[in-house]
Amino acid sequence: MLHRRIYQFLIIYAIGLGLLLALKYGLNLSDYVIPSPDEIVRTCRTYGGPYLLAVLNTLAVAVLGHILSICLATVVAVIGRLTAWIGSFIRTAAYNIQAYPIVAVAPIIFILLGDGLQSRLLIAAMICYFPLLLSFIGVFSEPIREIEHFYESTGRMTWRLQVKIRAFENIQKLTTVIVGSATMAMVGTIVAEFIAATAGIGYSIRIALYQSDLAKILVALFLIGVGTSLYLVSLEWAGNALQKRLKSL
Amino acid sequence: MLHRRIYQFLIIYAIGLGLLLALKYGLNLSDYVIPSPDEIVRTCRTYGGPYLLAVLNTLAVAVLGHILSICLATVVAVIGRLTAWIGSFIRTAAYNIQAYPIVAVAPIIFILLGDGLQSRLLIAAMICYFPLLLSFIGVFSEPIREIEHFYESTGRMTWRLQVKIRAFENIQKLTTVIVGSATMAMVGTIVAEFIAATAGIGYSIRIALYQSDLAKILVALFLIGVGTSLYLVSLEWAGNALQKRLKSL
Amino acid sequence: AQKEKLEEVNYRLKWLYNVSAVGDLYAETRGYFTRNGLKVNVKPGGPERDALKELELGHAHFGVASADQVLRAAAKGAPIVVLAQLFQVNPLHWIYRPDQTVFSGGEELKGKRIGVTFGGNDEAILRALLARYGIAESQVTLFSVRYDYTPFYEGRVDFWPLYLNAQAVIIAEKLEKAGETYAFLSPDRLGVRFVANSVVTTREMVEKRPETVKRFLTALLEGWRDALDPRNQDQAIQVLLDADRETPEAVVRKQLPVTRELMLPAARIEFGKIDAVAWKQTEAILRSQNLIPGSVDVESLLFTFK
Amino acid sequence: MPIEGRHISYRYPNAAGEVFADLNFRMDGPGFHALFGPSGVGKTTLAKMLSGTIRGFEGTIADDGVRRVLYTYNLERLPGWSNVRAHFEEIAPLAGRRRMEELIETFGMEANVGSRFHRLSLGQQNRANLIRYLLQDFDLLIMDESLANVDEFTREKIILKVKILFPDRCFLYISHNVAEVAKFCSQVLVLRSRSRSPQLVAVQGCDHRESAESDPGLLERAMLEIVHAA
Amino acid sequence: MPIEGRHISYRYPNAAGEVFADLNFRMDGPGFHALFGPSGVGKTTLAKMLSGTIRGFEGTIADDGVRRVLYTYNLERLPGWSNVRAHFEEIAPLAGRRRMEELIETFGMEANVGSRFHRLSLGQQNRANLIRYLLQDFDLLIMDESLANVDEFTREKIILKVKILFPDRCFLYISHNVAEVAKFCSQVLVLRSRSRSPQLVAVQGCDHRESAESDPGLLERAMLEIVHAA
Ligand SMILES: Nc1ncnc2c1ncn2[C@@H]1O[C@H](COP(=O)(O)OP(=O)(O)OP(=O)(O)O)[C@@H](O)[C@H]1O
Ligand SMILES: Nc1ncnc2c1ncn2[C@@H]1O[C@H](COP(=O)(O)OP(=O)(O)OP(=O)(O)O)[C@@H](O)[C@H]1O
Ligand SMILES: [Mg+2]
Ligand SMILES: [Mg+2]
Repeated sequence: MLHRRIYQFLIIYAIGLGLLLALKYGLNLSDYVIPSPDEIVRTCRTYGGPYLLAVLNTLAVAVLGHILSICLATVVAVIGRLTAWIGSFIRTAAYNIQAYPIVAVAPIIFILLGDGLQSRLLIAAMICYFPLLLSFIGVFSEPIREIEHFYESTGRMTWRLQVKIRAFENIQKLTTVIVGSATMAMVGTIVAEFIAATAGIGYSIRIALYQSDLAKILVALFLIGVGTSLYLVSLEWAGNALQKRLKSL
Repeated sequence: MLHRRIYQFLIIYAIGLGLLLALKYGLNLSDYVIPSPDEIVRTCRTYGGPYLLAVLNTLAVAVLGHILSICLATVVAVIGRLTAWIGSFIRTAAYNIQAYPIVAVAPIIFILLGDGLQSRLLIAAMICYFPLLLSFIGVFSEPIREIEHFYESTGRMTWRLQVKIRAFENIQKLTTVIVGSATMAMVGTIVAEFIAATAGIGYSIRIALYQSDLAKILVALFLIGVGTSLYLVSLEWAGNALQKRLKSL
Repeated sequence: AQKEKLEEVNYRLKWLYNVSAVGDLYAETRGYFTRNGLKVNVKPGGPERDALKELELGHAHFGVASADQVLRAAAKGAPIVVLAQLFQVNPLHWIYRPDQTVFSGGEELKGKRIGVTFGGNDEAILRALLARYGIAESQVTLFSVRYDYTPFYEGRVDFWPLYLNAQAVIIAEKLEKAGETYAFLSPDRLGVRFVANSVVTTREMVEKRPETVKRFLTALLEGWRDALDPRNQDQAIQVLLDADRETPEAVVRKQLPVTRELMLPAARIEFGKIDAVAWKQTEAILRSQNLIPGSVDVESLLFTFK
Repeated sequence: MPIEGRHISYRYPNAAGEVFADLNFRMDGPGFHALFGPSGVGKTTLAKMLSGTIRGFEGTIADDGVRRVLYTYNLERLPGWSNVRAHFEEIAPLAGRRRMEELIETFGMEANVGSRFHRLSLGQQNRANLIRYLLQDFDLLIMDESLANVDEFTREKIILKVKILFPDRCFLYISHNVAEVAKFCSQVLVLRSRSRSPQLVAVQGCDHRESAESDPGLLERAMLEIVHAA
Repeated sequence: MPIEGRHISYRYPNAAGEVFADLNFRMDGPGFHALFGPSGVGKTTLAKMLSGTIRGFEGTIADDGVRRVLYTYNLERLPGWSNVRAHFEEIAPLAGRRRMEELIETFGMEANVGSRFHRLSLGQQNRANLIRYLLQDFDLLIMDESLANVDEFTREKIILKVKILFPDRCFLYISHNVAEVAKFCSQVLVLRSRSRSPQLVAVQGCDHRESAESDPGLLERAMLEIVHAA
C-alpha cells in the first residue's frame, strides 16, 4: 500500500519532470528558464536536507489545520443541515466567506489575529474546510428514512442522533473526503506560509520564487509530494481500519 | 429565494464591516489601517462601476472554469472509482497535483501554456475541481447493490450505466457539491487573476493590496459577494428545478 | 539581573530577512541594542505585512516601510514619523539586455516593452520617468509583472523591474552563465529620486518615550554603519547567513557591496540621512498620479532629534 | 376509541388515477384488526393517512382518544453502530426491560439480538424492528407487512403473544395472508379496487386467542367472506 | 441437469455459530422447486451459494449443465430515470417483446408499468422486478421472497403462468407460505435448524398446473409433511 502510493507518486513526478525537460531541450530553452538536470541534482544535494525539515514542519501544521477544519466543517454542516432560516443563513455565510480569496482576506486576518501560529492555522483550515463542508452538508442534510422513521415517529430524534445516523451510513463517503482533504490542508498550510510565515516549505518556495530558482521549486515539490503521500497513506490506512472495524461489527 | 440569499449576504457583510469599524473606533485607528465609512462610500462611488465590470468579467471566467472542473472531476472520478491499478494511479495523481500550492505550480503552467485565458481558466478549474472530485469519487465508488445487482448478474453492467445509477441515486449530494463549488470556481478565478491576469477583480484586488487600500478591497469583496450570491442562486434554482423534475417523474 | 532592565520593543521589517536588513540584524545579534538598554525583536516582514499598521495596532514600536507607504498612510492620518532613511538611492531598477535593447537615455523608453507591477511603487516610478521624458503611456507597452521572470527570460519584455541589491545579483549570475549581457536602468540617474525604505515609528513614541527612540536609533544606525563597513564584511555576511539560510553565501557576498553602494553612494554621506528633497519629489510624484488623496506636509513627517 | 374515515378521496401528486374515491371506514376500539386487499389497492396509502404521513387528502379521519399512532413497515432498518439488543435497551423504558426480554423470547430472537442489524436474515430484521415498536407507547400501531418475511409458525406465535400483552391497544395489521388475517384478526377491513363500490368492506374475523379453541367452520366462513369481498 | 450439494459447511465471517454443518441436497432438473424453512435458517445463504455470491464454503455444489444462475430478491430496485416499461424494453431482447407484454398482463401490471419504480406499491415493485428477470436468459432462477409482498391471488396466477411459459427451466422459489409451496412446487427442499440432522429434507410437492384438477387430499398430505419436516 505504502509502497504503491509512493511509487505511483514517483512515476507522476518523473512524468512531470520529463515533460519539462523535453520542453527545455525541444525548444532549446536556456538553463535559467528551465534548470538542467545537473542543476536540479545539485540543488537537491544542497537544499534536500533543510527542505525536508521544512516539509515536516509544514506537515505538522497541516495535520493540526486538518483536524481544525474537520471540526469546523462538522459544526457548520450540522447547523447548515437545518432547513430553518438559521441553516440557510449559516450556509450563506460559509459560502460567501469561501468566495473570498484568502489573499484578500489575509490582511484582515492579520489585523485581527496578529502573526502567530493562529493566523497560519486559520488560513490553512479555511482553505481545507470548504471541500469538507460541501460533502458534509450533502451527507448531513439527506435523510435516511428507513432508519430515521422510528426515531422521528416516536419523538426520539435529536440532532445528535440524526447526525450520527447519517454519518454512520455514509462513512465511506466521509472517509474518502476526509482523506482526500488532507492534501487541501497541506496546500492551505503552504499558502499560509507563503503569505505569512518565516518557516515551513511555503516560506522556502516564496524565496525560491523571489530568486527565480525553478530547481529549488522542483525539489520542494518533490518533497511536498512525498510528505503528502505519506500523510495520505496513514490516513487511508486509518480510514480502512475504521471501516473494517465497523464492517466486522 | 433570491431575496433571501441576498439579504443574508448583506447581513453578513454588514456584520463584518461593523466589526472592522468597531475595531477602528475602539482602538482609534487611522483611516490607513481601517478606512472611514466616508472613504468607503467615496471609493464605492469612484470604483463601484469599474469593479462591477471586473466582477462580471471574473464571473464569466468562473462559470467557464466551473464547467471545466465539473467535467474534469467527473472524468477523474469515473476512472478513479475503479479498484484496479489505474484507478488508484489516477487518484494518486489527482491528489498529488492538488497538494501543490497553485503559486508554486503557476510558473510551470505559465511556461507550458503562456499567460492567456487558458492559464487563468486552468488555474481556476484546478482550484475548484478538487472538492468536486472528492465528492464524486465518494459517490461513484460506492455501489448501490439493490439496483446494480440485476445488471451485474445479467452481465449488462457497463461503466456508463454504473456511473448513471450512482449519480442518479446521489443526485442531491451531487447538486449540493456542484452548487457549493461555484464559490470555489469564483475563488479560483480570482486567485488566477491575482497571480496572472491583467483584468478581472482579482487583478484589482492585487493593486489595492499593493496600495494597501482596504477601502477598495472592501468594495471589491462586497461586489464579489453579490456576484457569487447571484451565481449561487441561479445554480441552486437550476438544481432545485432538476430535482423537482426528477422527483415528479 | 542585567537583562531585566532591558526595555523590550518590536521592530517590524518590510521584507523577509535579506541583505536589505543586514544592519538591523547586525545590531540585534551583535549587542548594539543591548548596550543601549534595549531588547529588540527584529521581526521579518512579508508581502502581507504592513509595519505601519502594526505600529498603529501596537504590535510593533518601530518598523521599516517604503516612502510611498509612509506618505499614503500619512495622507490618511496615520500618526507616524520617519526616523531614518535606509537607502539613499532607491534599489528598484530595471534590467535589460543591451545587445537587444538599445538604451542610453530616458527618451529611448519610447516604443519599448516595460515590465511593471501594477499598483507597486515601480509603477509610480515608471510613470514619473515617462512623465519626465514626455512619453505618453500609449507610446510604450506596459507588461504586467508577476513574480516569475519567464517573460523576460524569453525576451518578450525589454525591461524588467527588480531590486538591484537583491534579485539583480541572482538574475545577473544566471544570465552570465548563459553568456548573455545585461545592464540596469537606474531611475535615480534619470532624475527620478523616489525614496525607498525608511525607519518609522509613531508620533506617540517620539513624544512619550523619546529616550527609547533615541537609544533605538543610535544603536540601529551604529549597527548599520558597522555592518556596511568593509572591514566587518565577513561578520556581516555571517549574521545574514545565520538569519537567512536560503541564500547561498556566494550570492550574499555579491549583494552586500551593492547594498553598501545604494546606502552610502558617496563617502561623505552619513548613513540614515533623510533626504528631504527626495521625499518632496516622492510626495509630488504620488500626488501627481493621484496615489494620495491630498498633499502631505513632508517636513513634519521627517523627524530629527534636536 | 373508534377510528372513522369519511368520504376520503386521494390522488398522488403527478399520478394518473385516484387511489381512493369517497372511501369510508370505521374501526372500533382496541383489538387486533387487519387491513387486507390486493397489492396496489392502497393499504399503505391509507396507513400513511392514519399515521399522518400523508396529508392533504379530501375527507376526514376522526380518531378521538387515539393519542398516538405509530406506523411501522418492513423495510425499516436499525442503525449499525451497535447490536440489536443495545438498540432495544436504548429505546426501552427501564420499566419495560422485562417486557423486552419476553418479546425477544416470543419472537425467537434470543440467539440473534447480539448481532448487528445488517447481519440478520430478512425475517429476523422484520422481527427486530417490530419489537422496538412494541416497546413504545402507542394507542394504534399500524404494521405494514411487518412480518412479511417471517415464517408462519413464528408469526402465529408473535400475534398471539401480542394480543395477550397488549389487550387494550389497537393494532392494524397489513398482510397478504388470508388465512392468518381471518383467523387472528377481529375486524378485517377489506380494501378493493377503485372500480368497486363501496371501496372498503369490513368483515368480522375470528379473533382467535391462545386460550380458545378455534372453530374450523367459522374460520372457513370468514376466509371465504374475505376472499369474496376482495 | 441435477444440482447437487454435498457436505456443505459454512460460517459467516465473525459470526458465532455455523449456518450449515454438513448439508446435503439435490434438486432434479427443470421445474418449479421450493426452498422452505423457518426464518433465519439459511435459505438466503444457500441461495447465494448457488448463485456464486457466497464462496469459500466447505463442500461442493455440482451443477453440470446449469450455465446460468440468476438470483433475485425482494429488496431490489429499478433505477429512477425512466418508467418501468422503458426499463423492461431496455433489457428485453427484441424477440421477447411479446413475452414481455404477456408477463405484464399476467402480473397485473398493465396500469403500472408507466410509473417510475419508486412510485409503485411494494407488491408492484416485487412484480416489476421479477418480470425483468424472467425476460433474461437463465437455467436456474432463484426467487428469494420475490413475491413476498404480493397478494395470494396474483401470486398464484403468476406462478401458474411461469410454469407454462418456462417449462424447461429450473426455478427455486423461496417463500414462507406452506400451502403455496406445497401446492405449486415440484420438489420442496425443507431447511431445518442446525441442531437437526439431516439439515435438509426434500418433500414432494403437488406441482399443481392450471390444466390439472388439484387433489385436496394430496395437498393436505404434502403440507403436513412439510410442516412436520420443518
Ligand atoms: N408516491 C406515489 N406516487 C404515485 N403513485 C403512487 C405512489 N405511491 C403509491 N402509488 C400508487 O398508489 C396505489 C396504492 O399504493 P399503496 O402502496 O397504497 O398500495 P398497497 O395496497 O400498499 O399495495 P402493496 O400490497 O403492494 O404494498 C398503487 O397503485 C401505487 O402504484
Ligand atoms: N452477513 C452475515 N453475517 C453473519 N451472520 C449472518 C449474515 N447473514 C445472515 N447471517 C445469519 O445466518 C443465518 C441464516 O441467514 P439467512 O439470511 O440465510 O436466513 P434465511 O433462511 O434467508 O431467513 P429469512 O427467511 O428470515 O430470510 C441467520 O441466523 C442470520 O442471522
Ligand atoms: Mg403496501
Ligand atoms: Mg432470507
